[in-house]
Amino acid sequence: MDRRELLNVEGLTLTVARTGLDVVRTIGFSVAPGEIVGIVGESGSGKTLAARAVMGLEPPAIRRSAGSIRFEGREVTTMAPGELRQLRGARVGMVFQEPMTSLNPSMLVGRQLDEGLALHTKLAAGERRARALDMLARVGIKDPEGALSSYPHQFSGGMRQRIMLASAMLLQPALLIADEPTTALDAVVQRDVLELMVELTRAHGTAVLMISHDLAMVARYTDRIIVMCKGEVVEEGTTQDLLRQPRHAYTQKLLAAMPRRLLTREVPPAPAPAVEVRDLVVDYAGRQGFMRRQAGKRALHGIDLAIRPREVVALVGGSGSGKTTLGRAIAGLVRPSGGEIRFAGRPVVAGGEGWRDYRLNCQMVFQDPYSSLDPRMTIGALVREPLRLMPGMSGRDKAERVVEVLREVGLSEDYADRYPHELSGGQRQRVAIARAVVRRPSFVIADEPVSALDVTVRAQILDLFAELQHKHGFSCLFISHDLGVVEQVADRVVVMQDGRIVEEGTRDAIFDRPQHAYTRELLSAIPMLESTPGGGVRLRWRLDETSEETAGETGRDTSAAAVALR
Amino acid sequence: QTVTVALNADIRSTNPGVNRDDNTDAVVLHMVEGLVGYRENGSVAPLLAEKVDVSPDGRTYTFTLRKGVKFHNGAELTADDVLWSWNRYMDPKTDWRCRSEFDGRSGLKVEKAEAPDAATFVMTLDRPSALFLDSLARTDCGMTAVLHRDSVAADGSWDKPIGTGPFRFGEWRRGEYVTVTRFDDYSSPPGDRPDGLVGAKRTALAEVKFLVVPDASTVKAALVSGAVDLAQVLDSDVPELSASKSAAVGLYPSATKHTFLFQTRDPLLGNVKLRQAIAASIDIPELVAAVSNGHGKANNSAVALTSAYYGDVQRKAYAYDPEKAKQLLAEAGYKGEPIRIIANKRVHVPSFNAAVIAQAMMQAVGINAEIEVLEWATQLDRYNKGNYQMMSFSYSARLDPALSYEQFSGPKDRQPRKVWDDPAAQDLIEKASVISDEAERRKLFDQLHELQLETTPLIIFANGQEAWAHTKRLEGADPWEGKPRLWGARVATN
Amino acid sequence: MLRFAIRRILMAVPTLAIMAVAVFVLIRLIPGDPASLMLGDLADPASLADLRERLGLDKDIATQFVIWFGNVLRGDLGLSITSGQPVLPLVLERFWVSARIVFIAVAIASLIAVPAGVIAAWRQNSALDLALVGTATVLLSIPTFWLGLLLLLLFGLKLEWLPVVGYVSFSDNPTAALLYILMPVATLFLHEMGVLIRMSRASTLEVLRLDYITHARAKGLSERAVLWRHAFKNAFGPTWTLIGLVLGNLLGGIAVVETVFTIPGLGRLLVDSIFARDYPVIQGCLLFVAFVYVVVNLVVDLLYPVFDPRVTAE
Amino acid sequence: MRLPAPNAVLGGAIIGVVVVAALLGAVWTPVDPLKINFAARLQPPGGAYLLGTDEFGRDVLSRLMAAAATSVWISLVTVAAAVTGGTIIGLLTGYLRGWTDRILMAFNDALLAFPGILLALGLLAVFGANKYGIILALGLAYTPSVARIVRGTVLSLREREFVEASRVMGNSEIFTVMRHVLPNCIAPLTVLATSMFGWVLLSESALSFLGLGVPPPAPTWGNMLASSRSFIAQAVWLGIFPGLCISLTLLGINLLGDALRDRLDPRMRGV
Ligand SMILES: Nc1ncnc2c1ncn2[C@@H]1O[C@H](COP(=O)(O)OP(=O)(O)OP(=O)(O)O)[C@@H](O)[C@H]1O
Ligand SMILES: Nc1ncnc2c1ncn2[C@@H]1O[C@H](COP(=O)(O)OP(=O)(O)OP(=O)(O)O)[C@@H](O)[C@H]1O
Ligand SMILES: [Mg+2]
Ligand SMILES: [Mg+2]
Ligand code: NI
Repeated sequence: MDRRELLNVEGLTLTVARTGLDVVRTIGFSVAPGEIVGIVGESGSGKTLAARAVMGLEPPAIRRSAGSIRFEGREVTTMAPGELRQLRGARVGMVFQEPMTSLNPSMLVGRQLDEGLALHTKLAAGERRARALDMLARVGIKDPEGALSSYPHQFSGGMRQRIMLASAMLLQPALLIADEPTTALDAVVQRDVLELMVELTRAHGTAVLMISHDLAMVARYTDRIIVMCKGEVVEEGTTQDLLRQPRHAYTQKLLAAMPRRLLTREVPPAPAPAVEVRDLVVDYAGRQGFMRRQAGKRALHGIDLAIRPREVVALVGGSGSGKTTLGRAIAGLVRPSGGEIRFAGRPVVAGGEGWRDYRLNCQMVFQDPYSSLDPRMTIGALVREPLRLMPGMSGRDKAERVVEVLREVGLSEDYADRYPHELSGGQRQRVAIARAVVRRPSFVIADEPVSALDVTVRAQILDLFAELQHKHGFSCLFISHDLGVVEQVADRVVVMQDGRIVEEGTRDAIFDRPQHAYTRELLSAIPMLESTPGGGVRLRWRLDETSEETAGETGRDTSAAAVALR
Repeated sequence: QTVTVALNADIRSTNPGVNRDDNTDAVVLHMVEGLVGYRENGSVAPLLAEKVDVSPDGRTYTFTLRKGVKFHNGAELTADDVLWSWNRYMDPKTDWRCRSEFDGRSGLKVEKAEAPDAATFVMTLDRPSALFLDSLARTDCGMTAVLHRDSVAADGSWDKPIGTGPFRFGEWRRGEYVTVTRFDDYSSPPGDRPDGLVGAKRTALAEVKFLVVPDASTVKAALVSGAVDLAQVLDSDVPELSASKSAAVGLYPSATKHTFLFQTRDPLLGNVKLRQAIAASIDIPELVAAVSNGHGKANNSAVALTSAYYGDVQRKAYAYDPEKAKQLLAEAGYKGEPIRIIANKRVHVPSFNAAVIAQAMMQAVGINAEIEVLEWATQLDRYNKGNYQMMSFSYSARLDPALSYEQFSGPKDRQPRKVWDDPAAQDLIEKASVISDEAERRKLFDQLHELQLETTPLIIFANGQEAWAHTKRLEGADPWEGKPRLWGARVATN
Repeated sequence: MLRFAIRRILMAVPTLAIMAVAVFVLIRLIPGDPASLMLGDLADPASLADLRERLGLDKDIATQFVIWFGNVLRGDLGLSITSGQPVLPLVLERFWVSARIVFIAVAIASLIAVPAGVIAAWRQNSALDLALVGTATVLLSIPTFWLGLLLLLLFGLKLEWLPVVGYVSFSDNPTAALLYILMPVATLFLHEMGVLIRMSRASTLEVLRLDYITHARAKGLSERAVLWRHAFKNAFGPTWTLIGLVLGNLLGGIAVVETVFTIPGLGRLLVDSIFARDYPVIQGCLLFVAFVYVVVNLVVDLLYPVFDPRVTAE
Repeated sequence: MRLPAPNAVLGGAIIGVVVVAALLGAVWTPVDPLKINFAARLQPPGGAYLLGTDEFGRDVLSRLMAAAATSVWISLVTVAAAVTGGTIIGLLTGYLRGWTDRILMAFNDALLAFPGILLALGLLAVFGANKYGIILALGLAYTPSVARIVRGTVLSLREREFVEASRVMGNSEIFTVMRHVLPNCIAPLTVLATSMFGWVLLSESALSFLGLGVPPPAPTWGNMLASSRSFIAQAVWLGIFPGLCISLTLLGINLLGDALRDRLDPRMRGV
């Protein structure tokens, strides 16, 4: 290419220092100023590592064994630490894949935002604050003032991700590396955030290197796509061409695995619901600060919900609407301040009758897999742990079951000896799922279980869920932002907004005939991809059967259409 | 110019003979004086009294007061003050520790005390006693000091000592220091040099500060640096301090007794042969040399080396004879049963070191000796209860030999702390307490020593030998009986 | 906050009650008799009996306890057996002497050791790290009675910079007072530094492995900002607890240093009283120390959420 | 495979030497460590007595060797006892909170405020002045500190999601604590345990200083150090050698502790 390139990676090879295993092999790609480039690919294919290497932030266990990374003409790999710091934050911003663990738990959000600004700009404190507030508002935080003086753990997963995004975009870097920037965002916010990103790139010529599994999003917003598989770049091309006519077998497989709505399943009638929630109210206590006490917050305002055996109920809704809170309340991790939770017809009381049955049969996949995995345990041990309480299972059986489950979630048994920090985001998520289903529980609360997975693995996981449901009759509360996934797996859909259920109905009812305005807004915020006969895909808007576009006409200039749709 | 003396602990009070220990006595006796006091050789001499007359029946003591003696507040000393002081001591409310010596509970009883005129004080006893004046002079009784009645507050509680001593009370900062200042109107007893607590006591020093320095190593450093002028030091520090440019060391004998006690009621040590075997197994001169850094002298008698009664008989000692020890052990039928020596680690007493050496010597002849180190209070408790086999123990000074023997002799049934429970010995001691004649007494003490060597209820191995160091600018501050005496001292002008 | 603090202080009541009973029973289990200690080996049985009666030691333990505890409830800690002084003012006076030294020493030690530990962790396995860890270890293994004496010989005798013995109270002469407490403070501070360095290093190592540190670096923050702003606060928790512990421990435990440097502090009072079996003073001292402990720990707990907001004080 | 970490090698070497010396000292020493020889008091190092002699003319080297076993044993057992006890209390109080916390902490704080000397005096009075009395006294004195540190760490760990995950799995609280909370307390615990090793050696020394230590004449580094103090000017080696033994042992233990901690932390593998 003859354009002056912003970032140019050549022959980059990353090796695990201890084992000498190459996890990224001689990859090369480039990003031009102002360009939005998407990286898609298999989970664990080295996307995150490659992106981190660009900033010189590969984990200590990973060594760069070959290759060059040039940013604005300068070699990053040999840069002096001081120079590198000038670059980080100011010229290259990064949004990490795990927002939960990427924010400093003991520092006010306001300070974390302010820090970069203070370092790289000469703005006065007041101005910096104004900017931070503005940015928080733009990423969709409702109470920016309050957010500044809160700690990360007081936010929902999606909100934290938005804060991360705000923190990176505040500095208007020349290159923004976004590693799964929107996985935990609801459709509306996701659209707003992406629009914002696009707007920024326009205004400041910011280039974006976006790593994502959300093909619809990649299709809609990127100029170019790089496809990675097993540590290598297998295909690269403009978004239009690549989506219309994928050449590499892996790309084809990826595009073919788009979620689709299946036939409505019969949920056999059952005498009693598996899980029942009545008038559930959850309050978060205010923080006991040293000098002041912050007001508490009501996260759930009287929720009624019943999940029948064998039923998959999807919980969708705005980020921060209380989905995780509801899940955690059912799992017994937050104490409700009102209402009742019943499992298998019995009220859930610690130590009460049926408690043990409930504990053994109600499992949860946490929204943030990394922090829910004990960092000192191997994957094998983590997955095996729930089997401890399985009566009458021999050691051999357990070992076999572990291997079996790992395979079911798409991890080979080699991973059993690894530790969580040695895995990619998607791999961790699969470990979390494996751990939740290894005991074949009758009820699973899955909080964003597939957000970090590429489409092929996701399809495999969803098949697994379907199979479990079929074989073991399990029911599931499936919390997700990904409407495509919801459409595929859910029997029934519950829509939440601000701690309340606003609409509830069968999948078809919700997707085809949404009643509530908020539901409609959610459904129409983001397009979906549809496979085309030629092996490619095209974008399609929900609730709008008429406006069919081909992928070729997508790209960044279609944003006007999206705006018009609102 | 202030002279600083280091004390290893704070004084307990300024109230003579009431709440006291050795440090307290040392400080208080700079300020107060009694009718009589000890001489260097342990005999008693008049102090505030000019003379003491004893009636022929030995029951009436007439004290004639010296003239012109003034209290620190300027008041003249009269017999009335003596009577007032005596009555105060005999009042149970005062808690005078020596009251029982005079109210009949321990035998002797003062029946009457009167002040017929301003210069005469008369006391009448219920029986004659050789030890009456001794008891009055005892330092732990606060010398039965004569105090001005303003020493106590209106409600009868103790305020501060207004006495007749060469120094007057200055300031007491608890835990830190006490100061005393020169009493310019002091009238000294006759003599050309200090003699025990009597003799010339006129002082040249304007102020003395008794500074509490608990740690011996700090004391040493302070002496070298000149921050402290006078202090008792460890024997082990003597060579180093002697070599130092700024300090000098003197060794001062005292009448304290360093001993190994035996529990004669112990099934094992009840056997006199075994006790004799132990005595024969210990090379006492060597042990004494070792624990005193080569300066001490062995003494196996309860009569102190410094005493007027110390003579040829007292010189008789145990013979170091390992072979005989082994033979005695065999005769005693000793079969290697453990013998536990209790010791403590207080500074300035050789308890622990003596025990270590004795243990080694005893082991050398085949005695299975063990050491148990106890903290002092615990050891004292065991001592008082008689609960031990063998104990490395030091007795406080008792200057009169009769009192010295009395310290460890007596019926165990009534007083378990007593070591030597032998009616014969008891008899001799009793006699020595009544008879005043010196030659008679000497005979009694000789008999006692022979008896003690033979039955070996305890091994007395040495008297105290205290090392005191002073800076070279301070001269003539010679301590006596473990107590610094600053009245004889002066600051050298070079 | 205030209500919480008061509640916590009230929660100290059981601690103090346990303490009261335990101390009372324990010190009477230890052989030794204050009366015979006061009278020494010269005491005769009659005066011993007198004294024991006057001190109330002739009553049985339960009665003694009831009397003492009743008085304590009325705010009367009794009189010292050895000096006859009222216990409470005595303890308070000595406490301030010790507290000043301990607080200064611990403050300086924390100010130096905690950053040193953070830096050692940051440069793990470098020569600097080894040097710091080595120093910490050596400091840890010198007993205070040795270290104090060494300082005394060096600064007091060799260099003659500082006074060898004595103590001047702050109210008399602040500058002189400072000179006199310099060495004790230095002794304590050197001694406590070792463990603080190591604790701070260990917890910083732990934190430096976390994601948000990488994120902070990605913002372009200098290593310094990463260390101090991000790592330090999160790593400070255990060290903070330790500082509280050290503070509490020292308040009752600087007897050795006080002995070496002739400082009339609480530690010496306590040890002297223990050796003299001065029961009322021991009991008073320990009740007071326990109370101070509770307060120190309360402050530690109250401040803990500042370092880790996820932990609530309650 | 990979070479062991340099700190592990160095620490291992030091501890190896100490262990060998201790084992050897139990069966053979150059001179009888208890043999008193007044002719050879306070001999400086070198010559017939490699490390000099003490105030009783006993051979310092032999005493150091004989002391190694006693000192190390006392410290090991004490630290093990305090760490075990303290960890259990700390885990219980930090994890369960509520009334368990309050009651145990009331006891803990009371014990914490107890000065070591008094505790030692009391227990030694009850058990007699022997090794086990000392171990018990020091162990009891250090337990509450461990408890407090562990409790502090547990307080922040119990808010972590992987602990919640364990609860959801149906694991009992005890199991959760043992499996997930405890291993993550390792870092502060290793520091505390290794530091405590030093404290115990020094406390034993301070107790000897007060005459409450291991019954003499059996040597320990602590009582050698304590009694050397009076000779600091004349015979400084008397303090230096036992001090060095303590320092080196501590250094070795610290290095090993660090290495162990890194080994136990998978995140440090291969860095
Ligand atoms: N610290 C590490 N030590 C060893 N292996 C590692 C480490 N970090 C990552 N890996 C391995 O490197 C490979 C690439 O990881 P990376 O995080 O780049 O994947 P990714 O493409 O971002 O995947 P995902 O989409 O699941 O996030 C994975 O197989 C992972 O297991
Ligand atoms: N520990 C907490 N303390 C205070 N407030 C909290 C806490 N956890 C969550 N909240 C608040 O409760 C609300 C609901 O949070 P929750 O995590 O249930 O949202 P969510 O629906 O899962 O969102 P997301 O999709 O972004 O994960 C949010 O406004 C959040 O700020
Ligand atoms: Mg990734
Ligand atoms: Mg959530
Ligand atoms: Ni002289």
